[in-house]
Order: sequence, then C-alpha cells, then structure tokens
Amino acid sequence: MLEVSGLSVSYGRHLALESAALTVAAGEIVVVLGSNGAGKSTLIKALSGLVAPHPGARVTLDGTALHKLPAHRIVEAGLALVPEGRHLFSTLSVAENLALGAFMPRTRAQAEASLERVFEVFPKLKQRLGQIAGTMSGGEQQMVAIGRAMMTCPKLLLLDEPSLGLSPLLTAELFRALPRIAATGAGVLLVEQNSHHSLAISDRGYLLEKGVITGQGAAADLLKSEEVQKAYLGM
Amino acid sequence: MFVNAVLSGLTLGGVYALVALGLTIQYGVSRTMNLGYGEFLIGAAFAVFMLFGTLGISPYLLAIVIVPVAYGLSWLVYRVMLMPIVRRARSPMALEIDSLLLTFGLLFAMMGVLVLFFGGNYTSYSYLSVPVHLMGETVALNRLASFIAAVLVGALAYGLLMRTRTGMALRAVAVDPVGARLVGIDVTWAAGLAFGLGGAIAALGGVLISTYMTFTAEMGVVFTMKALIVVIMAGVGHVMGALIAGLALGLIEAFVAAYLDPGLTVAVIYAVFLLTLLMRPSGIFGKAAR
Amino acid sequence: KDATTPVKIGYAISLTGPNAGGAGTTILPNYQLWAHDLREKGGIKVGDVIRPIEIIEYDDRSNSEEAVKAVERLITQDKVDILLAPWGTALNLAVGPLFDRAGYIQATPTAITDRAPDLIKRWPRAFLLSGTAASWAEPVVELMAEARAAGHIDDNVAMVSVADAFGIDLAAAARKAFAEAGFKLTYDRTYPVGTQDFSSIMAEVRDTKAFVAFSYPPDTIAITDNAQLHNFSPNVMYVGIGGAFPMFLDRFGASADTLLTHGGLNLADERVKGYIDKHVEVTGRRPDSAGSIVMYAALQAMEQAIERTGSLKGDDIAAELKSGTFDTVLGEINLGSQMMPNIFKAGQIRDGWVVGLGPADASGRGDFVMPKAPWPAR
Amino acid sequence: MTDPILRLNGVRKAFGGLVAVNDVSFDLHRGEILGLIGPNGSGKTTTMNLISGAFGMDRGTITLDGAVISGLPANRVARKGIARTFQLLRLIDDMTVTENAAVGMAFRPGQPWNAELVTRCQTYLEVVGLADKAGLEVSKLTYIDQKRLELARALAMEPKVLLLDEWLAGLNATELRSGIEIIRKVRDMGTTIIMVEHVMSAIHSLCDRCVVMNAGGKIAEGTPATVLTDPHVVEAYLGEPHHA
Amino acid sequence: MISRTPWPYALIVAVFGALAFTPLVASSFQLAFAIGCLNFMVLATAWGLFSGPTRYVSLASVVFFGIGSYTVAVLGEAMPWPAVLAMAALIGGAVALVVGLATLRLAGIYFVIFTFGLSEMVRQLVTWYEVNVTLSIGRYIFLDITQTQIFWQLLALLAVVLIGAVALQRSRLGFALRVIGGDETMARHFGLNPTFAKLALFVASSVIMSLAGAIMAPRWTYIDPAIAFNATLSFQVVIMALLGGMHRIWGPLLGALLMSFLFEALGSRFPQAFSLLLGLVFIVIVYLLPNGIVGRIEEAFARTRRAPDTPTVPAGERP
Ligand SMILES: Nc1ncnc2c1ncn2[C@@H]1O[C@H](COP(=O)(O)OP(=O)(O)OP(=O)(O)O)[C@@H](O)[C@H]1O
Ligand SMILES: Nc1ncnc2c1ncn2[C@@H]1O[C@H](COP(=O)(O)OP(=O)(O)OP(=O)(O)O)[C@@H](O)[C@H]1O
Ligand SMILES: [Mg+2]
Ligand SMILES: [Mg+2]
Repeated sequence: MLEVSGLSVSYGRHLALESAALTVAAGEIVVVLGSNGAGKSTLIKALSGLVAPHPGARVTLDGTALHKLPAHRIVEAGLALVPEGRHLFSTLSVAENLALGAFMPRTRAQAEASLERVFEVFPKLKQRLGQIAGTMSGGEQQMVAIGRAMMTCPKLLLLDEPSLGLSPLLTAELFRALPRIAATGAGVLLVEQNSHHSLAISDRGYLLEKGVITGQGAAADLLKSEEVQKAYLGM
Repeated sequence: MFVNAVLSGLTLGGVYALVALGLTIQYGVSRTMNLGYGEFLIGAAFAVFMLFGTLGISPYLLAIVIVPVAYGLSWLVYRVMLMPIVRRARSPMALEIDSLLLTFGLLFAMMGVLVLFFGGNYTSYSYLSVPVHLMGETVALNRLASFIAAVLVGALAYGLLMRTRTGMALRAVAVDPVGARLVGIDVTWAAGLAFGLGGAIAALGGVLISTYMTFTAEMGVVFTMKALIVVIMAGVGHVMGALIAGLALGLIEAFVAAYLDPGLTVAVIYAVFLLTLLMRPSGIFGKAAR
Repeated sequence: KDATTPVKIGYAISLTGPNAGGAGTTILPNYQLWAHDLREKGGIKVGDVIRPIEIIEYDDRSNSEEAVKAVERLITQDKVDILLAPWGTALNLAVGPLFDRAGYIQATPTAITDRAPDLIKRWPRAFLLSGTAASWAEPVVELMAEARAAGHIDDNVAMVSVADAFGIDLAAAARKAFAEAGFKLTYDRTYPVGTQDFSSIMAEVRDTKAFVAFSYPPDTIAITDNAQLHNFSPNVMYVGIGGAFPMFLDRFGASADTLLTHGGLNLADERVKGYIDKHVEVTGRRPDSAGSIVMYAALQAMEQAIERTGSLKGDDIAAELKSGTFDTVLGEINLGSQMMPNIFKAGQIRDGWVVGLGPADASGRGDFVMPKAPWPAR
Repeated sequence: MTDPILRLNGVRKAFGGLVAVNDVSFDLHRGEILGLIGPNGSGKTTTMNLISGAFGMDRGTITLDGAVISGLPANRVARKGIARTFQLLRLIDDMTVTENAAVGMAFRPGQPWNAELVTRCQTYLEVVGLADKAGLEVSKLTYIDQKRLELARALAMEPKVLLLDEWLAGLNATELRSGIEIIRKVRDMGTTIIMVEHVMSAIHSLCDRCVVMNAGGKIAEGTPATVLTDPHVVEAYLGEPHHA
Repeated sequence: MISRTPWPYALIVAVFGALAFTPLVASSFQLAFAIGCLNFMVLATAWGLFSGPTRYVSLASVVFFGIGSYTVAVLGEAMPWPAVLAMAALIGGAVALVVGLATLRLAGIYFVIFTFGLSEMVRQLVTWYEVNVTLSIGRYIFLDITQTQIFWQLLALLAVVLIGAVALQRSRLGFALRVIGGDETMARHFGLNPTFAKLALFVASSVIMSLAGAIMAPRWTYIDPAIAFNATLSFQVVIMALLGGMHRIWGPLLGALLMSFLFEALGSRFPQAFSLLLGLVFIVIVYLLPNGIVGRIEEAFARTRRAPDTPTVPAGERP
C-alpha cells in the first residue's frame, strides 16, 4: 500500500535521512527502530509532508504519489500522523479537537462511527469532551492526539512514539488497540522506543541508524536477532 | 441623558466592535500582525467618498462592490506579500517581527498612495445625516445604520466562526497550524481567507464610518490601534470577546462624556484597557494554555 | 549677483500628518499663488533686477524635529535666499530660533500665542501676523455682547474647547473676556483631539441660547453636524478653526449661514474679490476666509520690501517692513507692530464665505445677522 | 531514622472544579530515591509543580529541612535547594550547552560570576556524559542529549532535592540503561531524588520507595516490590502485576 | 558569556572620541542631521538593551522620552542644567519602576499593545492636567543650549549606553535576561527572579530614554503633549531596532543609522511621495534582510569562511 524509495532529507547541511526505502501493506503494522537522533521522526515527517525531501524521492499510497503534495493533501489521501509533540489545538475543547479530525469531506460521513471507535480505545476521553485540551495531563493529551488521527479515517496511520509518557496500563491498551486499527484494513507505521512492546505487536520492522536504513525483517526475527537485542532491547 | 449616552455609546461601540472583529480574525488565524489594517478602512472611506461624489450612488450600495474588492486586495496582500515571510519564518517570534516590519512598510505605502491621490486634507461628506427619534432621544440615521450593520456582520462572522466547519478550521489554524495541516486543513487557504475577511470587514467599517466622520488619508493608524486595543482587551482571536469589548468601550466613552468630563474620554478608555490587562494578562476572554 | 542667478525660495511645511489639512488650506496654496505671480512677472524684483525664482519644498511631516531639520537643510544645504514659514504655532516656534539665528524673515498668520509680544521682541524679524489668543477670543465675546444688547441672548453662554493649544488658549482668554463682559458660562468643558461624537455635549447644552466652540476642523464639522441633527439651534453660535475653510462651507452649504466662526473677509472690497478669483484660477481651489488672505498680503508686502530695498537680507527687509507701508490685497498695510493690523478675527458665514465682523476696529465690517437662522429641516 | 528532608502535609490543588492533587502527604528521606507513579492525569506533575513552587496550592504545607517552603515563589524555592527537570524539555535553543548548564549554577545564592563557574559546570556535563559537546548549540543536540542537559542544568544547582519528571521517557532499552546509571551516580553524589516515571524497570531498579497516586490522591506507599503488586495499583495503573 | 577583554570598551572610547570633533567640521545642517541620528541611536540602543534579551517589544519609548522633554519644559529655567537632567532621569526612572512592576508579567502582543495604550494615556493625562490645572497647554523652552552642546551630550550618552550595554552583556544580569527571554517559567525554577531582572533593565533603559528626551527638548522652543508624547516615535524606535537586528548590541545602532539616512534621503528628494517610497523601500529591505542588518553581516562573514562547495537543500515546509 505505502511504497517509499529514495527519500532523503537535510536540515541545512546536515543530512538526517539518506535514501530511505520501505513499504507498508494494508492491515500491516510496521515498526521503525532506531536510537535517538537516528532520523525516525524525520522519516515520518517527510512522509506526511511536514519537511521537504530532496528531489528524487518517491512516496506512493495505493498508487497516489504523495511526495509532491502539501501536508493537508497527504492527509486527504489517507495518511494520518500522530506527531512528536502532539500539536493539539490546545485552547479548543477535546470535543472540538476530535471533530476537527473529521474535518475533510471524505471523513465527515463517518464521524460518528469514528468517534465511537476512539472511545472504545480511550474511554476516558468520553468524560473529558468539554475540557480544554491544553490543560490535560501529558498522557491524556497523547490520547487526544491519537484519537484525532483516528478521526481522519486513515488508510495508513503514522505514530511517532505514541507511548511516550503513557502509563503502563495505557501503553498496554494502546498496543492492544493498534492491531484492532490494523484489523480494519489500515496500515500502521510506528516509531517506538518501547521496542519490546512494539516488536511484539508488529508484523515487520526496519532498523534506522544515522539516517540510513540498516536492516529489516519480520518482527519475530528481529526480536531474536542478537544485533537488535544489543542495540535496542538492552540485553 | 442616560438614553442619549446609551445610544451614542452603542453606535460608537458598534463600529469599534466591527473593526476589531476584522483584526482579531486576521491576526488570530494568520498570526501575522497587520499594521496596514486601518489603511483598508480609510481606503474604503475614500473610495466611497469619490464614488458617492461622482456617481451619487448610496454608500451602502457601494459597499456591495467595495467590500469584495477589499477582500480580494487583502487576500492578495497575504498571498503575495506575506507568504514569502511566512515561508521563511523559522519561529513564531521571527514571523511576528517580520510581519510587523513588512506591514509597517505596507502601512506607509498605502498611506502614501492615498496622500498622493487625495492629499493630506480633511475629507467629509454628508449622507443620511438625518435625525431619528428613539426613546425620546435623537440619533443620526447614518450612525444607527452603521450600528445595525456592525451588529449584523458581527453576528454573521461569529456564526461563521463558531458554527460552521470553515469557522472551526479557521480557529484550529489559529491555535496550531501544524496540527491543522495534520487534519487536512490547508493552512495557506485558511490564512488567506482570514486575511481577506479581515480586510473586507475593515473596508465595511470604512464605508460606514465615512458617512458620519471627517477623515484624512493618514488616519488609518488610529483605527488600527483602536482595533488592536479592543482585540487585546478581549483576548487575541476571541471573536465574541472583541464584539463585547468594542461595545463596552463605546459605552464607557459615551458615559464618561455624559457624566464625568468629555476631556477624560480617551484617558478613561486607555485606563480601562490598562486595568483590564493588569487584572487579566491575556485579555478578558483570553485563555492561557498550559 | 546678476539677473540670471535665481532667487531660491524655500519652505518646509506639513504635507502630511495632522497639520496637513490646515497647511494645505491656508498656507500652501498661497505660497503656490505667490510663486505663480512671480513667475508670471519673470521673477522677483530685487531692486532693479528681475531675478528668476526657484522653489524648494520639504515636508516637515507635522513634526517639530523634522521641521527643525528641514529648515536647517534649507538654510545650510540649499542656502535659500527667502525662507517661508511653516504652518501652526508649534512648528513656527520650533523653527523660530533657526530663522532668527540665520537672519531670515519669518512671516506667518498661523502662530497664535499669548507670548507673541515677547517673541517678536526676541526675534526682531518674526512677523506673527495673527497676534495673541486674546485678540481672537475677544471679538467673539464682543459679538455675544452685541447679541445680548439686541435681546437675542441672555447672560448665559455654553463653551466647549478642544484640548489642544488653540482651544485651550482661546478658551482661557474667552473665559476672562466673558467674565469682564458680565457673561456666565453655564457649560465649560474641553474634549480630546479626535472627538467626533458630540451628542452627549449637545444634550447638556440643549437649552442654551449662546454656544461657543473653540474647535479644530474635524470637530468643527462634527459639532455643526451634531447640532443640526439634534436640532440644537441657539440664537448665536460660534465654531472654531475650519468654519472658514471651503471644505466646511461646501459641506454644509446654505445650512451654515449666519453661523459665527473665525476670520472673515470684507467681500465688498474689490481687491479681496480679485484675490479670491486669482486664487481659484491659479490653485483651482477657493481660499479660506481667514488666514489665506493674510498670508498672501504678507507675501506681497515682503515682495515690495525686497524690491524697495534691493536686498535679500532679512535685516534690510524687516526694517523696511516695519517702517514702510505696502499696497496689498488687504489694503494699505504697515507691519510696524510685527503683527497684521486691521484683520478680521471673527465673522459670520454668509453664502459660502465668512463676512468679517470683529474686532470692531477692523475696517469694512459686514452686517451681523441675528438671531442665527434656524437649521433647515432634515 | 533522621528527619525527612522534604515533607508534604495535606497538600491540595484544584483547577476549577477538577481536583488535581487531593490531600496528599508523604515524606522524603535524606539520600533516597522516591518514585512518584500513577496513571496519566493522576496529579504527579502537579505535585512536582507544587513542590517546586510553580504555582500556589490551595491547602496544606510543604517543608524542606523543617522550614516551610509552600507559598514561596519558584525562584525562592529553587534558592533553598530544590532543582527540577521538566516533562516537556525547557532548554534555551539559541544558547550553547555550557550556557544552558550555567543557568543552573549562576543564580544560586553567593555564587561568584567568574570563569570558575564555567569549569564547575563542566564537571556536571561530565556526569551526564555531555562534556565533549559543551560548545554546541542546543538545537544541534539529539533528544537524549537534550534530556541529559536538562539534568546537568539541574545538577549545577547542587540541590538538596532533585525532582525528575519523566526524565527517562522516550529512551530505548539501551539508552535507558545508561540513563539509570546516571541517576544512580547522582544519588551517590548525595542528592535526594523524587522521580516521576512510567518506566517500571527503572522504578524497580532505582527507587527505594514509591508513592502511588490516582485521581489526585495517594493510594499506596512502600517499596517498589510491595506497591507494584498492590491490587489497587495494579488495577488503576499497571493492568497486570509487575514483579521485581 | 563571561569575558574580560577590554577592547570593545577601548573601541567605543576611541570612536566616540573621534566623533566628538564633528561639530568643528560639520555644517549646521549636518550637525542637525547628526543630532537626529544620534537621538535615534540612543533610543534604539536603549530599547534594545531591554527588549533584545527579554524579547519584550515595548511601545512606551515615547513615554520616557516625553517625560524627559516635559521635565525640561517645566524645570528648565528653574534649575541648573545638570540638575534638570538628573530630575529627568529620576522621574523617568520612577515612572518606569511603577510601570514595570505593573506590566512585566504581560506576554507577547499583550505587552506591546499595553505599552502603546500607556503612552496614549500618559499623553491624555498630561493634556488633562495642563488643561484643568495649569489652564494652558504648551510650554516654552528658552534655554541657551547650542546645537553643539546637544550633540556632545547625546554623543556622551550614547557612549555611556554602549559601554553599559557591553558591560551588561558580560554580567550575570545580562545572562539572566537572556535566560528570561528564552524561557521565563524555566528561569524561575533556577532561582532567578525575573521580575527583578526585567525591572532593573526596564528602568535603566527608560532612564536613558528620558535623558535623550531632556537633551533634545531645547531644540524645539515649544512643546505640548502632542509633540512630547507622539506615538510615532515609539514605532520608529522599534522598527529601527528590529531592522538592525535586536540580538546584538550593534543592531539597533545600525538600524537607527540606516533609517535616519533613508528618512533623510527620501524626505529631501521626494517630499511629496515620502510615505509611498518609504513604504516600498522598507518592504524591499525586509525581504532582503531576514535577520536584520546585523544578521546579514554575520551571514556574509560566515559565508566567506565556509567552504564554497557544500551543497545545501533548505528544509523548509512544503507550500
Ligand atoms: N528542525 C531541525 N533542524 C536541524 N536539525 C534537526 C531538526 N530536526 C531534527 N534534526 C536532526 O536530525 C537528526 C534526526 O532527527 P530525528 O528527530 O528524525 O530523530 P529521531 O530518530 O526521531 O530521534 P528521537 O528518538 O530523539 O525522536 C538529529 O540529529 C536531529 O538533531
Ligand atoms: N492548568 C490546569 N488547568 C486545568 N486542569 C489542569 C491543569 N494542570 C493540570 N490539570 C489537570 O490536573 C490533572 C493532573 O495533571 P498532571 O499533569 O499532574 O498529571 P500527571 O500525573 O503528571 O499525568 P501524566 O502522567 O500524564 O503526565 C489532569 O487531569 C489535568 O488535566
Ligand atoms: Mg523522534
Ligand atoms: Mg506529568
């Protein structure tokens, strides 16, 4: 479904991502592992159009070329991002934040159903609909951010460290929710530090080091790989 | 005297509210401070003055042409002039400074054009300056009409922002442009729209004001600053707040003139503004995010 | 210097800023008119030689510091031969020391200050043609007294003034004169510059038969408009600066008739009529009914003084201006007092002009029509 | 046991109708690491904010070494010896690493303003492993290095009590290990620590005691081993029991 | 951050020592221009002193400038000149203290507009006082102070301001202000009292502005509230400082210099179209100088040092 090739990004003179290539199939959960500063967020931002890649990059989602589109058109094409730092509408209410997730014409019709799905994953949000998003705790805000992305009815959901700051209970819930999301036919591309957990629910994984994809494989194989264990699993 | 003060306060405040409304939409959404805002107002006033003088068409009818033109011009200002600095801005602070500097230039350029065309003289014409008797008091029809128009447009804009999808999108952009893009909102479109709307409202204000006020080509700044006072007092981006604060300032001005001393009107307005901010540093309705 | 070296005439005036309206009405057209006159004659006559003229114009942007700089520039960079005055009390006083130090004539009808008698002693080449604030307020009071004598008003007068130098100084002088004349001020308030809604004030003065406003042009318009709207039509009503401006007279047309205001002309005088026609012909606009003609008369006097003395030196010209008499649009004048004698400071609007009524010693006074005609119905 | 270094007594804070911290009391003993854990939104950050004086509380008292510090503004609390890191990093982007670290040291009472200050900051950069990046601008640092710098800056205050708010969040397992090492080192230097953390392995290996919060109130207190098996805690926070 | 090299001080003293001879060679117009220029340089630098590190954009410059001018108008003939200056500084400082205490917790645009409102209110109040208490508006200043003396006073003031600015930048207070400008909440948690630091600087900067107003006042003979408290001045100062670049001491200085020349060039050549041209030129400048003049200069330096062949691709956002 998602096909990426030759994706490079620079910040000024610093090459943060070099010729990345990867694929995600429908209904598949794919995790990108990498140490801090490896370029994971950069990869994800480039896919969503928040940073401009070098010419020569190719990103397609179900055949639609995304690499030339501005960010809002990429969302429209079905690629949603839960970004690092969340970018919630902090002075609007939780309800409005979620409603804005269903802003695009394509998603409006399903807004009700999407909302139900969000409440299934994060029941707490249902009681907090009136709260101003900016006053919520870190973890609560993360829920709103994921919920909002779910509201855009994505074909592919990109998550940048979604479990950051979530309690173990919620982290577990989140990791249970992701397969459910994938089960609806959406692809999930995940960047996580919580490698144990994420590899456990993923189908495949990529390893990113210093801006370069250095390895890939089935999640189960990666879990067993010595190299991965040493670098990411702390074993 | 009380009724008189209320009437004069409302008619005055109605226009403050309207003009502030345009600016709060513009600034709130696009986050670019437009120091040239008042020039749109004065520009429209001169346009009416000229067209009314030559063609004799009612200013209110002229508004039907002038307001859309102002929308277009204002939209163009955003797309052509401001977009480059929006693109290059590395931080909100940098954008704030750049837009301040750039629209400072715009202010002078627009004022310069008006001065070249119309000179520095006072300009004034008379339209609908007829008395209307309301509750035993007299108001000018042109002021009353302006008040009504201000209320209507204010309500319309409020409805647009609070009740429609487009409005919600505008508010979302005002809060977090990156977040807005992530839910599929075209931020450039939204900012351009808001900028255009602001310019259109300013122009409408200019049309209305020109029917009863003496103006000069250089008075734009006065309106920009008055509008800013209202916007800030209400809290940036707070539409209803701007309307309320605008009306309140008008009423205060009228009551001070009637019961205290006309010499203190402006001083009291600013005193009220300053005290408000001291008590509520983000404006009356402003919410501080965590 | 021979007949081909041009005489440089320079001035810095408010082309922009809050003063632009006044400067563009009263002073600038007369500078242009005078320059036009001179060019028609082939230049300015310095003694026996006619020398061409060159005009240098700057904008002081209604700002004292800019005015100081621009005048310094005219003096030391452009080295003008004749320096013309800016508009308004503040700017004329700001550049006064420069004119004085560099030895130029400073002739202006737009500086009205009670310090005028001191200032002309301090600056012997300054001609503050309009004199003191009191000399503008007193004729207004005289007219009120006349109306009282005729039984149109009683001892009660309502007065408002704009909170700026002109309004305050005139109000202060008027307060004194009113008291001396046995009047009582039933309402006496100032309002800030920029005020354009006077309905509260109208509501308060509603029952007064005599109303005086020492106002600036935008407020003069607003006060008149508000008075008409609220049908506040006192038997005698005076409005301040702007009442004599064509802009005002055009806007209100016949409805402003019999209103009192500043300045005034002797329209019966052929020279005045001639001046008006020429002003319209050359600048495309009517002159105001107050300072315009005074400014122009002063320019004429200066021109004649230059011709007579054959010198462009300020000292020579000033000496001649003070001792000689000059034939101007205001008649035969002498500027020995460094002020313009015989000019109207209060008058009554009639058919789009202001007919001069006071002070009493000015010649060619028109009729004082009392009471004020009621406002036409709207 | 000696007197506690920090004592919270009946502390309460409400935002509008929402009671974020409700009648919380606990002691912090000299030299220990106390874990403050609980579900999202249970009031941990708010508690830290109350200790550090970020905002005033509605009720209760906080004492440091027996002296009341509640009610003092943040800057006074800091000068009494409480340092903190922030859950969302708060570094100054256009300053260098050294300058950021110096922020911690420069405004302590009686601290001279001289070259020695820079040298001493350097030692704390060494503790967190940033010594070789001293001259870089903060915006050029990776996330983990920025976290390290947050800590170095707090250490430069040479505080009696250090508050760490999710300082270990976002690290992968390998990085986590080195992070844990650093905290241990800091404790060994004699600093008493309160840490808010969701990473259970870190809680296990570092904390002497834990306070568990839920919905603003304290629901458990004790060694990690006991609280993390407490059924209330498991239900509210962990979802499944964690064993040491 | 902490530096002890004396050469910036030496440089300032040397340059200003040389400039002190200007009145001997300049025409009176050049002197007048230089005075105007120096006035703005003092104001912009003083503004940058406070606003640069704290990022508080103040539109209250004219409040203090006007206070200085008014002090001269009221006390000029009653006291010896140095005492008048001292009074101006004192009053300006006192007002700044009150204003600062009240306002420095306002942030961003709220502070900007607050300070604007303040200047308008002060103007109205002074007007009201003159109208109702002294019963006359407008005051006369007849002091025997020559242009040359004004020039020297401003020059000395500017030198003092610059030396002070350099010293500040190296001081703990200067560092504190940068920290506050970066993140005030964080600063509090490290023992810094932002209110005190900001207040100290705000008062210092205001005192300088008051002095500038006092020194300039004898140039005009006549002042009234509209002249002394003309808000345009505040805007000019801000624009000059921003244009120069407010992250360096020299930025506002250069901005003031450039703008003074621009005003002069346009005002003398094209008095009719001054506004229009100023506006257009200004817009062009803003496009060409993204980080102010100082930013541009620093960039140019950086470029000459950098190897010429490193390719760069901007990481901007997509349209
Ligand atoms: N806006 C930026 N400007 C300059 N450099 C940047 C920018 N954003 C990231 N970088 C640099 O690019 C590299 C990759 O950053 P990125 O954020 O993609 O890493 P990451 O893998 O997501 O790390 P983390 O786990 O810390 O989130 C890092 O060296 C970082 O310092
Ligand atoms: N300024 C505020 N206004 C309103 N509510 C607030 C404010 N600050 C915090 N809250 C609320 O108080 C509660 C406690 O928040 P706090 O940040 O202390 O939680 P936390 O335990 O740190 O959570 P997390 O683990 O997610 O960071 C939350 O429900 C939050 O929404
Ligand atoms: Mg990342
Ligand atoms: Mg927290």
